[in-house]
Amino acid sequence: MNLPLLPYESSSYAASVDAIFLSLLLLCGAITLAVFVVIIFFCIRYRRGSSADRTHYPSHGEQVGIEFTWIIIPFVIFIGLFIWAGNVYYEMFSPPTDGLAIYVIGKQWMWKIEHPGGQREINQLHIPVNRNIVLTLTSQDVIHDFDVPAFRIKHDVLPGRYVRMWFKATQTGTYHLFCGQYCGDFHSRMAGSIIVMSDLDYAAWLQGSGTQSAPESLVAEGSRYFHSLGCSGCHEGSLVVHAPSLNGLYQQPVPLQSGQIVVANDDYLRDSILQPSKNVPAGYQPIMPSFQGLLSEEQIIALIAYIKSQRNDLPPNSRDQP
Amino acid sequence: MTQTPEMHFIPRENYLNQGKTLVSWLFTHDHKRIALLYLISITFFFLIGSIAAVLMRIELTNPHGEFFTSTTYNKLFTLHGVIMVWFFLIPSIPNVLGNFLLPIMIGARDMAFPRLNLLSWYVFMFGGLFALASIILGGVDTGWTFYTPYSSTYSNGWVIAMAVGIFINGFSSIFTGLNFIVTVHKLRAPGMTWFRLPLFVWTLYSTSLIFVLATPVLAITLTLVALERGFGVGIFDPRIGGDPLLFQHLFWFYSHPAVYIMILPAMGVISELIAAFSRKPIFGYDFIVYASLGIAFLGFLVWGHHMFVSGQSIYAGMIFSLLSFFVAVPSAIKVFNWTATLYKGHISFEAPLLYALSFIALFTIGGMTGLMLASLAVDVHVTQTYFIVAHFHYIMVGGAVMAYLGGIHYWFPKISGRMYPENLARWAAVILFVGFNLAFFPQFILGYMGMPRRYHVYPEEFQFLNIVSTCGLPLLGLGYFLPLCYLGWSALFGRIAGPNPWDAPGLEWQIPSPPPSENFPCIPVVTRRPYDYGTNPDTHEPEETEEESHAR
Amino acid sequence: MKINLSRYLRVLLSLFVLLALTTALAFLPLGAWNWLVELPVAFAMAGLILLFFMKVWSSEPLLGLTSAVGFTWLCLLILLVSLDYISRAWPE
Amino acid sequence: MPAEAGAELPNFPFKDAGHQRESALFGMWIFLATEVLFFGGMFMAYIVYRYLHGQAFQEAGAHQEWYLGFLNTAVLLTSGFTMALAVDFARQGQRNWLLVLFGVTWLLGAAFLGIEGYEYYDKFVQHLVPGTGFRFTGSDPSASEMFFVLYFTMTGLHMFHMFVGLMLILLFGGWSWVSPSFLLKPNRFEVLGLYWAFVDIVWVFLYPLFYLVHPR
Repeated sequence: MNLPLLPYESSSYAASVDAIFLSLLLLCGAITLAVFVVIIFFCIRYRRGSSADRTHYPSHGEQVGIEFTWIIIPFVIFIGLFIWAGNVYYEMFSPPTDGLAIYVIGKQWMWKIEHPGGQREINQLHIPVNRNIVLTLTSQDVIHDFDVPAFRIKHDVLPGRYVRMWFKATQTGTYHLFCGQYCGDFHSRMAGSIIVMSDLDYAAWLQGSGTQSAPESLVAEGSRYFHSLGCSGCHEGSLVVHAPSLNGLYQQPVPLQSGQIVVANDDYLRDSILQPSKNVPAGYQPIMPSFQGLLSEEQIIALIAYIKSQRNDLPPNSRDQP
Repeated sequence: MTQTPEMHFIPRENYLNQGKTLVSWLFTHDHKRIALLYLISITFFFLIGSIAAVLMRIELTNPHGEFFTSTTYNKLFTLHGVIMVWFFLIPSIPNVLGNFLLPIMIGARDMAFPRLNLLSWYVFMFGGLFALASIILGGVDTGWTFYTPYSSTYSNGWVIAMAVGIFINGFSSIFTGLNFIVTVHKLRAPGMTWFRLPLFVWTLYSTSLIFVLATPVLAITLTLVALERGFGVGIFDPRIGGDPLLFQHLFWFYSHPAVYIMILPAMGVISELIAAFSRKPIFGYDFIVYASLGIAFLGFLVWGHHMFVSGQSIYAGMIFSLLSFFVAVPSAIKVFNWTATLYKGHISFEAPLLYALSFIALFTIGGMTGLMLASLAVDVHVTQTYFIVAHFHYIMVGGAVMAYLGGIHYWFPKISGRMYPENLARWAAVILFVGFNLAFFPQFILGYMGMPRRYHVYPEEFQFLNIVSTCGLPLLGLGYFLPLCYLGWSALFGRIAGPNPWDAPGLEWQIPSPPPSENFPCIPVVTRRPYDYGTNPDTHEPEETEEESHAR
Repeated sequence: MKINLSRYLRVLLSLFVLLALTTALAFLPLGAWNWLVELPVAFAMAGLILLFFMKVWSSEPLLGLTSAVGFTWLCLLILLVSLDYISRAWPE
Repeated sequence: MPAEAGAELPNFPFKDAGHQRESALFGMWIFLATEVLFFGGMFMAYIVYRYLHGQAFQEAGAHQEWYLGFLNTAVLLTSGFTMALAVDFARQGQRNWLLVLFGVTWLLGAAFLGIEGYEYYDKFVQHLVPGTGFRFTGSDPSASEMFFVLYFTMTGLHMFHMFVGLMLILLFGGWSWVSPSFLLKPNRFEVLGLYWAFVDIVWVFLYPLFYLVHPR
């Protein structure tokens, strides 16, 4: 039975979180200890009937002075800690652009995880060590929370909206994955594990992750839906229908009919699929049919992965294959 | 401390024997009797909440959760949360000690609206009826926070019945707060200026401001959740563009000020106890007054620190974190001022002071961990874990309940006219302090190691600390059971206390105990400072003379 | 306390004028921003009712202060919650 | 109830009638502050969703008959006027004028509920009541449904407050008609006047938010 006081420090910012916590612990511990010692000392020295000297009580002016000193000094120190903690928080909550994109869907009492290569996992996440991992999470029903104590990170997963979070594992090993936001009967059974592997093991895992042949990649699956659901009919240069080309659309500013400029992030793509006439691009008519209720979360994610893969530098012919 | 033990006697005509029949108690207008009605009802609810806590702690001794199913465990922690927050902690000090003492401390005969005061108790019991019905019929498994969309669409517990119960209970808080504010503004005795009010009255006034300004937002939030559950479609429904975060904003806009409702009156009691048992005026009276009002105001600006990881924008998170550091300043002022009050005092270690000292110790630890939670990066790691559970239990159980017991012991002679057994009370305080620390300190470590809260099943490595935490429970139980016994016993057979057993200068100690129904034969004229324990014989320092207090 | 009917009538008349004003302003082609025009008028109407129909004008200042506190706390709530919603769209 | 010592004083626990009147009004104003925050929660929801779904709210607002709202606001303002007068007459003890003005106020309030009821029926006919029967063609039908959820919740709660006000007018009017001694305690009339004027103020804010979003 080991009693580790600190969980593993195995993500890039885990060390700084622990450093902030320890410095807070020291500062708060010092103040608490000071208060305890002073109280015990006063209680013993000035107990009733003791012959301690009780003259020269600080006048009203001195009291105000004392009051300000023991408030301003700790306050300034704590503001310093606030700024430090704020910086680390900003770093923890702004995902890098070059990370390995993994999609996570929280569902009542399980985590469904999809890798770009098409591998699907339940409550398990295999990731390579020392690489930025960017998770795009959503929930199918209630609020869940992707909580990895060893990485010192957690983020609530909201229904109807994409949430992004990132980490870079620095040590290989298996770490706990919990659901941090109460979500119903088996909230406590929604736990899983994050398996951090060296690059070799990760590549091997990618290949032989299952008995069947290499699984169909997410982008391939997305293009299959893109064509089977009829999206390609309009969005790939049809003469009859005037529809915006999705070529290199991701993260580009899109001028809307209402005059706003919106960045085409994940949320925009999802809204355009489910409620197309909500953000109609300038110069187009709201004629696209809504797919609300027709697509599962997995299909939407696959379609978005396909749209994101439509970059200008791709040779045109590679886009046309069925 | 006590004068020469001349014979004291229970006054023939006092509020207790004014009317013996049940009707005289159930339809009383006397604020003192309503306080006792509240005392009995919240003790009943405290027992229910404690049973749930004991069952949960037993359940958590093994990691695979063999005693109850997950659903039962979820219903238990919801019951514990709802009953303890709304039916014990919020009414405990304001409605029991506040109802009893506020009119007496400001020299009034009764509350401004006596009938509204009685209505507040009936509304409290009516709300309690709904809550108990919801528990007996099948319980609620949403947690005391009722987060949507789980509470509005996916939960299958009796959420509407519980929401109606808390909604009605909210009116009890509003009526009490309204009564306190009007009484303090309009019924102060001549000479009782704002800066001669005892600090307990100041904290009750600040708490009433929060009662009146925060409880309505909870009422509307729970109404909207109940409507959404009833009609199937509502304001927080993500399927029609609703935002679950809006519920969290509205809920925490009430719930953070609510935790200040629970702790502010406790601070008032502690200011009284520390001043009384070191027999000298409180250090920095003005600062503590402005600190109480500061807590009441700043408490409304910081609720976002409950939502750092909930999808709230990181810029809003930073602003709420900065404001949370500001709200810690008034609490720090109070703790430092209490410590300074002990300086050069005549400290005697009766039971109330032991409760007050353990309050200061536990509240300081709770407050300091609060500062750790206010800093963003640490909160991301420890929110929704047992670190949070330990933090708020240190403030609520270590702070509010400890001060409540201290206050009950200190004013027990005034309420019942008899003294409690001194040594037994001191032992109860010590047992409570030790049992509390044994039960809740391990949870800080569990929290930082990452054990999530509201978990029925957890990994094995957390088991040892959970067992240690459960071991603290018997001591905690004993610490609460002892006062129940000896206070009940000494209310009937205790030594007769006389009007002023602590020789304290407060207005409440100038009238016989138990006091007559109309409190004062004639309304007193107040001339002295609030904590004027007589000129300090040892120091020849000119303490603040009358003129200075008039000038203020 | 003599009943000054004329004051009440003048207040009622100005309320009707403000009502017509706010309705007319609504027809301006402001689209999503027409609340910016209508809210001040609504506050003016509420202020008139508050001061004269509810007699805050002629009663002790404590009553006016209480109503002001009520509205201020609502503005605190609106200010801080809208702060979150507005800053959500800012780039990380 | 047992007559405790001192309770039979006319203004126990106050010094005199003026002191009691001030306290009663102060207490009512505190209660109105809680009502401001009670409605405030919903106004907050309205502001957030109008910010998030501006376009859908514009389309949903087009389906509102603004002239009915205009009429309703005019009716309510007049009832505020008659109530303010009625309260002044009550303070002076002139029972006849009080009963007349209470009657007029009551009729205006009932007219308001009538018009509002007609609007609800009209929405029901147009399939605009949120839930399963909701039919709406627009850029974002689900967000437009949120407009109507807000509409029914806020105006519904306002109608409930109007209903309570009407019952109180009926009660106080009837009581003072039956026993003239009822007028010896005029504070309750002033409190009712404050409550009624507050319900007016809530409607003054509801009118532009729901009827003037996109009038046509």
